[in-house]
Amino acid sequence: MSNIVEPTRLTKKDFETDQDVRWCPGCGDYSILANVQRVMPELGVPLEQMVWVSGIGCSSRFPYYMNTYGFHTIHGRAPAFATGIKVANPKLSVWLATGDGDGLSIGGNHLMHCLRRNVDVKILLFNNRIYGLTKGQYSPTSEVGKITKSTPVGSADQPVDPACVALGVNGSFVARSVDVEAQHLGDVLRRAAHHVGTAFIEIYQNCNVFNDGAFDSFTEKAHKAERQIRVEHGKPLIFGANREKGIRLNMRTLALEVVSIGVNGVTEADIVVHDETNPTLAYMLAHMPYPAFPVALGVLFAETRPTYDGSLSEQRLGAELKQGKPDLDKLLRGGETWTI
Amino acid sequence: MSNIVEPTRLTKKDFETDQDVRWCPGCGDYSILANVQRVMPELGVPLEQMVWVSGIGCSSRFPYYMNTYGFHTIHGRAPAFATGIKVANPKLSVWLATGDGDGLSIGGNHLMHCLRRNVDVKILLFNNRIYGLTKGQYSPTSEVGKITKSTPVGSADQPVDPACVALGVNGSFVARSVDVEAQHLGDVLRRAAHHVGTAFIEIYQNCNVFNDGAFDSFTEKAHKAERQIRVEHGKPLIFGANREKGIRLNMRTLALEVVSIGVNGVTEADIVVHDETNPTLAYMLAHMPYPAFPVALGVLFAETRPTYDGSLSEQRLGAELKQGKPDLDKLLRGGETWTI
Amino acid sequence: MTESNIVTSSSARTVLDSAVVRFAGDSGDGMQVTGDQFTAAAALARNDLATFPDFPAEIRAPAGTLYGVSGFQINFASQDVFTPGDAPDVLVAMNPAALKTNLRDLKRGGLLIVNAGAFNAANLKKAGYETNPLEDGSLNGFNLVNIDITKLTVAAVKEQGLSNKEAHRCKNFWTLGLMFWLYGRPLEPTIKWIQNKFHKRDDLVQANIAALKAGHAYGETAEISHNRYEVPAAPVASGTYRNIGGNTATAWGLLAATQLSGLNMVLGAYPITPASDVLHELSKFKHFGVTTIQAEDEIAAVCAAIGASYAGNIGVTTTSGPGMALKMEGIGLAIATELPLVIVDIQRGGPSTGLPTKTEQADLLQAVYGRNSEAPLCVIAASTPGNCFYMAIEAARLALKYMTPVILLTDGYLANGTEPWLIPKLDELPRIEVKFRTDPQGFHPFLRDPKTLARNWAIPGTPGLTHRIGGLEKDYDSGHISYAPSNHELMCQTRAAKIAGIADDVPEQQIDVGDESGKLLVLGWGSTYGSIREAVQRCRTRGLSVSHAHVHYLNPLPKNLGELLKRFDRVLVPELNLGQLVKLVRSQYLVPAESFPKVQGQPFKISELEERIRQMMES
Amino acid sequence: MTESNIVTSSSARTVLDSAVVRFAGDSGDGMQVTGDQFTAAAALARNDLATFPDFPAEIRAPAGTLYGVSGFQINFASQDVFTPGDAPDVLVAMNPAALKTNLRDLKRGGLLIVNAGAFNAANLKKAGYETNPLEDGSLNGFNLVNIDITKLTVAAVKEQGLSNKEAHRCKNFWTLGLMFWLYGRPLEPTIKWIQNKFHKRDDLVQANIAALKAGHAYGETAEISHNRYEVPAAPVASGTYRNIGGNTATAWGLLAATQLSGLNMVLGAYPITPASDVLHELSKFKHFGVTTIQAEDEIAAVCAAIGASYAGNIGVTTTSGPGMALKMEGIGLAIATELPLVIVDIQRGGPSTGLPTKTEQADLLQAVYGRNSEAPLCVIAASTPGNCFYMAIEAARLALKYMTPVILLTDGYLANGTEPWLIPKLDELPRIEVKFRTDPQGFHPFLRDPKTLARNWAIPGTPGLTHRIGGLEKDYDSGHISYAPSNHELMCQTRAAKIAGIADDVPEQQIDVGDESGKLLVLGWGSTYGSIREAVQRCRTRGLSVSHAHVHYLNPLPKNLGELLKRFDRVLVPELNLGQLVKLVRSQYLVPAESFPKVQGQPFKISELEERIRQMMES
Ligand SMILES: Cc1ncc(C[n+]2csc(CCOP(=O)(O)OP(=O)(O)O)c2C)c(N)n1
Ligand SMILES: Cc1ncc(C[n+]2csc(CCOP(=O)(O)OP(=O)(O)O)c2C)c(N)n1
Ligand code: SF4
Ligand code: SF4
Ligand SMILES: [Mg+2]
Ligand SMILES: [Mg+2]
Repeated sequence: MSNIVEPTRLTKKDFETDQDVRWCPGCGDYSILANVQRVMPELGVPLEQMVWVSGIGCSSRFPYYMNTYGFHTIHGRAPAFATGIKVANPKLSVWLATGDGDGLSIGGNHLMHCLRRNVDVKILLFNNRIYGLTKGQYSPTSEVGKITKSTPVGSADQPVDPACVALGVNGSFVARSVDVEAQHLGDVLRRAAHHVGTAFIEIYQNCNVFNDGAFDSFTEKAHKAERQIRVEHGKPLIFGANREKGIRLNMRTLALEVVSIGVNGVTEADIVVHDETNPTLAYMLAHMPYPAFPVALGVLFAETRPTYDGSLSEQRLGAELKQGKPDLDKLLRGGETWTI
Repeated sequence: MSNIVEPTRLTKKDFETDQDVRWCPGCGDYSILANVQRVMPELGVPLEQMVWVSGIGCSSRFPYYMNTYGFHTIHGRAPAFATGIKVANPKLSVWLATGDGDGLSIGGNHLMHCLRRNVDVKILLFNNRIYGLTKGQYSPTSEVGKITKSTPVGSADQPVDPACVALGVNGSFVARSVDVEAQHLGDVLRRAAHHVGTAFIEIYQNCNVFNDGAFDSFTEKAHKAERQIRVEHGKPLIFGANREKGIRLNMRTLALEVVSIGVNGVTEADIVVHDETNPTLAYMLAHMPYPAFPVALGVLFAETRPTYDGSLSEQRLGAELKQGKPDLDKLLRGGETWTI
Repeated sequence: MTESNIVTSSSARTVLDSAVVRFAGDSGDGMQVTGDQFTAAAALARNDLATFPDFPAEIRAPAGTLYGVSGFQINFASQDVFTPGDAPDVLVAMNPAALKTNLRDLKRGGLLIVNAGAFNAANLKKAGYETNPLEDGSLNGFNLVNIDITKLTVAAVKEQGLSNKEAHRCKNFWTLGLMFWLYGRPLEPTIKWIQNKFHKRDDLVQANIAALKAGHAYGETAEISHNRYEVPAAPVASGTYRNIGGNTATAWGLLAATQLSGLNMVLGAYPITPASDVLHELSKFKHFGVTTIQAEDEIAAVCAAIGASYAGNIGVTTTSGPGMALKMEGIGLAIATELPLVIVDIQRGGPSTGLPTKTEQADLLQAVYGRNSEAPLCVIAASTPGNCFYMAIEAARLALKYMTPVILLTDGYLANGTEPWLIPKLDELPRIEVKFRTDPQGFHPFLRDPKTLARNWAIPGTPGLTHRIGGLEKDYDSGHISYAPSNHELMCQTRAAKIAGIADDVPEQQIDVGDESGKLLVLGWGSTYGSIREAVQRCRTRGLSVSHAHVHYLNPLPKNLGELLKRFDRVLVPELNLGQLVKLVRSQYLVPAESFPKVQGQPFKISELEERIRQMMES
Repeated sequence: MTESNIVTSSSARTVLDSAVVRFAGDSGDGMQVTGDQFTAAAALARNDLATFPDFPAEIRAPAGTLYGVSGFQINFASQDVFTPGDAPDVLVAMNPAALKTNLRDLKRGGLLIVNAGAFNAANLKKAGYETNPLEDGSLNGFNLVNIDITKLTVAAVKEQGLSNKEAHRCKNFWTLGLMFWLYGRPLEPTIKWIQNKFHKRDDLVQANIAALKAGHAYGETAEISHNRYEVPAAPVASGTYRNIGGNTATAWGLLAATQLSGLNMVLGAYPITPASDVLHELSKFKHFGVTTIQAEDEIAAVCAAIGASYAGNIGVTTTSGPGMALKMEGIGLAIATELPLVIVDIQRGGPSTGLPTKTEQADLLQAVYGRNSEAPLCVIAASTPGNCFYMAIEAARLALKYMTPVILLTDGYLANGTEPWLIPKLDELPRIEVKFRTDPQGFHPFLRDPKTLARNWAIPGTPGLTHRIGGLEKDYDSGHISYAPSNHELMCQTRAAKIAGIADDVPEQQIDVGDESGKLLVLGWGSTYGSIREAVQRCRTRGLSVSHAHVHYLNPLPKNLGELLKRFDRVLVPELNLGQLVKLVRSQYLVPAESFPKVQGQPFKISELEERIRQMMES
């Protein structure tokens, strides 16, 4: 068990536990863990004020490796536990680690309601497009036709895109990053940490045992520049090794299209400028079909609005002001009574 | 129990049961029932080939009043039952009646997975923005601050929009209508019936006991023309008593806006033409904030793609072609055996 | 009001020591209001009493239909009352449907007051009458009082110039007035009630008062071939009383727990009949530090409650049968992580959706065994509406002291039934001691109190105690994950021993009625308390050697129960199920306890129990 | 291959009637393959046998760690074998961690073969060894054979010029070769296996064969201070055999049910350890008319299965403990609507997430009682891996015949354990009669077969039989919704009677071992069959008056069970839980059955049972 440490003096080490990490060697979860442990000290949150909640899955082992309070709960329900924790003690900084199965299969409904309520919880969804802990069945993010132990001739159901789901239920902060992109993931984590409300981050994570290389086509150095677009608020949607490509809105089709700047009259002026407060744009970016389009990474959408836990605290406060101290005797004796 | 009736000769009466309808007098469910019973005979589906599945709620009483096969299941799970039914017998025409609580609160996840899998089921979600059967608690579609039995000082969670949710999970057919709009609801039902895949229809339904008049502001004759926009594929998004208003895409903000045709240079050419195959447009229309914008009614999105049940049937067929008749003895004797 | 004068009985009255009255009418006829007012009057007259409202399953069924009938029964007496009574002495039927569905229960020769005004062709047809029972002589066996209440009410209120619909609505107060006359009740309290209920509309105030008085006057003047009654005050312990229903008492007991423990409370709940009212009630008390979360489903509800407990609040979840089934996986986690949790299961008729508005006691075995693997927890049950208050406090006390989920079982009958209740004072109630762990010295999350075996409770926010818990098995000595075989067995046995140990912390089983030993013990639990008690008392007055013991602690069972059972030749276990407690006692004590099951969505009638007891004594 | 020649034993060998061997190594060391091949060889040598693989909970734990150790134990004999054996006679430890975690089980003086090559500083440290056990004399109590298998393997395969990593991977075949030498097994079958396993990479084929032969040769040449063994063929019933594991047998039994009933099957399942393999296996048999739905969760899985049953297929759902808890509300609906449904619960260690990869029998009471209200269903259990096949068929038969959910209980030990299995012929298996209702004449959905009380099954698509069913209570005579009190009781009793009636349709309880009466009966159920049988047999050879009866039908219990229990002075009920079947028999028959619980995530050792039985006989 950890000892008391001055928040100001916190380091990466302070966030590490004495438990040996039990992921497969080479698992993307290691780099996510390292990045989280690297960023947390910057937040100035004391260890004891932070709670990591998770469901069940390889990804959900996460809390055991964070030297904060941690609750490894049951499969798919982490958002509900996190809601109870945050409502009971709004001062806590509550973080959630989940997987594509835990968060979108069995847990899809709780995720959806956590997002719509805008509970002030930070959600990291480790998307490896597979069930890792149960040794390799397809997940709701697996591509159609995926051959797995449970689908020997290929899966028949089409996947959901986690970011699109989050936007469909009015998530107030929706972002994407990649397990091994330390810099980018760090930035996104910081943005999420400072967002007041539910921050949803989909992290593409490689499961090198059951779905190795699922994201290589756009995460590997070689194609990165061509197959990813890093969105930044207020900056034009430009990508490509020589930043020669851009995203434009086709007025006729009302759909986005990839254009080459300079080629037949396309200028930077034609390129859409990212506005993270525009839900439609966020939806279009999240929805861009790959590989026809690059994969949009970064903060797709961010908007500040009242949180569920905040509103409930206000209601409690309001009640105290209006009704005063609790008085059970008065309550029990209210209404019609008689004395003998 | 019904007797065999020639599908061709089916009438509204044939779809009525001997059970007396147990909704409150004046409930919007009555008109939905009447419209469904009016449209069904046109589909040429024999009574015995149709199955109505529901969860629990006032709306979920629906199957008892349809003289077809019917399964009144448990709260929130109807899409899962419907999936099992359709997969077991793809020849059946499977319809589902649910409510905003049944379908989006406890049942949100099953609804989401039914939509993403694109199971060939028609889903009618009766949205009265309240829990009717349990006598009036707020639902996931109730407006923020709603005062109900369970929220005496107002609800703290922001609602979801059913159509947005359906689009967020790649629903292949998403539409909206109103309980009392016989003509419009009838048209939407016909479109849904002919859509191959999951057809999702949100029906604004008045609960005159616990949430009376929830939709009056845009359903009443007086404001209808101004506060509704009936979208039709290939037609410009025009509305208003004198069809003088329209929806335009603001290039700068990448958001829709309401404009008056003829006023400072706006012509019909500026008005967006509805394209029900464009998910972004559907999302924008579903997302339009009311009352700043009119409520979009009609088929917001429709796209044909493989169904879950269809793909599974093909896999079964493929297996029979490839592996031939089932042979248990061969299976049991496959691999390493020895005889004594 | 806290005090009230009651009319002095006129010599013209027959004095009864108890009376059972049932009001029955259309959902729209306001029978519940009538019943409540009649109950208040009986209470103010210091009668002991018990009530039983019986709602239709439909929200607002079409007028005049059989399934739209709403009923309210009250049993009031000058002696102790334990049930709403079996067969009514007086039935008020506001329309044909009400007559059709309720007549079968009325005592032969009982007083039958009907609103002839509602017996028109349409209503008769809806109720399935071929001929008009008021005319075809089929009611000859009863003391029929046949009044056109509709017409008389309309006449009484015409001055207020109400709409026809509104005028008709006053029928129930006219009827109430007549009943007040019959039992010599004062009108003032009801007049006061009408005044502030309708204070926004003076015409309605006047009209309803007029109707009330008209009904009363009708009694005075008209020739009702029937004399008046008096039910004198019951000799009850002195103190301040109120009338209370089970769901309210449960909610208030939980509120009391916050004050007694000094902890905030989070209720995670999903609406379900008949539990929703506890959510509704608690949502009004935010200033008690109570937060209510209407979750997306029962699973989220229990998980949110567990999360709140993890964070140091009292986590509570309330539900009924089907919702209970959904919570079991979550409850298993609370058992594995040893967190306090109060689960209230307000039982209803099943299986599956079953009979949502009817009562049943069939969730006992689900409560005790309904989880995967060895997942022991504490199960207790309330026996009367007022007792729900104390058992709710007890559930919180045990949950906090033993760091365990506790299931409190009540049912639809307790939830909606009412009884006069001696109001306790907060400072008379036992404080609930809660100590959070703060000392990092030698801390690990599964360190146990050697006596209670409860683990120490270290909540997020406590410096130096950061730790991780979860559903995987833990090492007994470090709290870390452990798959070691013998450790697993040790942990399973420790969790079991902790729950078993609760038996040392709860009252020993008492005999509620009768001798400490004898021929027959009637062993009950939950809402059957009143009927069993009354039935046993009656049998004893007939000289039968029978006693009644009522179990409030179902898991663990009271430590003296086995020995107590063995003091009787035979043990009968009446339950509103097919035999559940009887299974528990038979397996635990190997006594040949016999089951007396009833699964009709209705409470036991005293007579049913009496008869069964007598049969056993004869055999 | 269906036939194979075995080597004739050389006189140089010690003939044993049984041997227990355990292979233990890193997850990466291929111990499961080694075990499977060694098992195949024993099977081909016509030994009777039983195996027990023991996986780590982690997918692929870091090399050399204690929790990364993977084990495989086999017990093979020239006589009947019922368990994988208690303590191994021979332990093969491929690294320090494997030695550390497994040594405690090895028989004193047992043969201990270790790969000295893996005993380097790093690995010793990971295993928590201060000093090298191969040198510090701590292994003196054993017959230590200390070989640098790594080095010898690398040498043996160098010609193939494999990467260092790949070369090391051949260690397990070298080891297997040595073990084959030790027990005089032919190399051919394994060589064949290697050839088609690695047919894509000839270098690997050559390398592994070389390693295998090298290990064998090492035995021939090297001076192992140990003589060779022979375990002759066991006298088993003639017929064609295969080795089979429980999950495979369960899946195949379900496939058989489709052929026997002529119905298609829909499996609704959500992956969970140790049940997932049944989903994996069934998903390969679409041409049997089997459709597998990997649902979004367990609730959707069971609901989809019920939907499929409603539509006329055999609805099946497979899961383990926590998933079982989630299915209970759905199962309640299947009970209320009286639809056939097969639920397979492959039990694992709990509570909550518990010990996912370990075995336990603690879901029995959940299976029998874990639903809201009175919701009776049929519960049966398999006793051996091969028995899973027959019990799966039986579950489907009872579900279809009685229109009811049937829960089949197996567990992690049966799921992954294997045994030789006499292969049945499809046409020897009993057909399953299914009649769908087609006649509209007098139809209503809850018309019952007077004998079985099963309702008639009218499936969508049948002209003239359109009807509605649901979870609300139904009228006995029309199937319409009914809230009538007495009807509800009638329906509850009918549902209960239907399940109780199954007792007339299943075999009476047999005594598996021993006399029909006596001093002690050991009553078991499920996967403890082998250990109890063996223990009881051994005690009987010591002349103790003890018998063994093993229950396959748990609800309802066999109709002669009560009478059978009473023929013995005492009854002992060993279970891998804290006492569950014992509760059922005590409450039902009032016999003072005694519990012998074990909850360690491990099966019973024969010796544990023997000892307990002997104690009881002495006391
Ligand atoms: C109620 C329940 N159902 C099923 C399981 C088995 N299970 C554990 S993790 C998991 C899915 C893991 O997939 P994901 O959430 O993507 O996490 P990953 O392992 O891929 O990181 C499943 C099905 C369980 N533990 N509990
Ligand atoms: C498992 C379970 N939880 C809760 C309930 C209680 N319940 C029945 S219907 C309902 C919600 C109904 O709302 P909605 O789906 O909007 O239908 P409506 O009555 O408004 O048409 C609830 C909470 C139940 N029957 N089962
Ligand atoms: S199985 Fe996949 S996700 Fe799980 S730890 Fe191994 S590599 Fe990581
Ligand atoms: S409660 Fe509302 S939704 Fe339900 S039947 Fe009545 S009016 Fe309709
Ligand atoms: Mg995953
Ligand atoms: Mg609703």
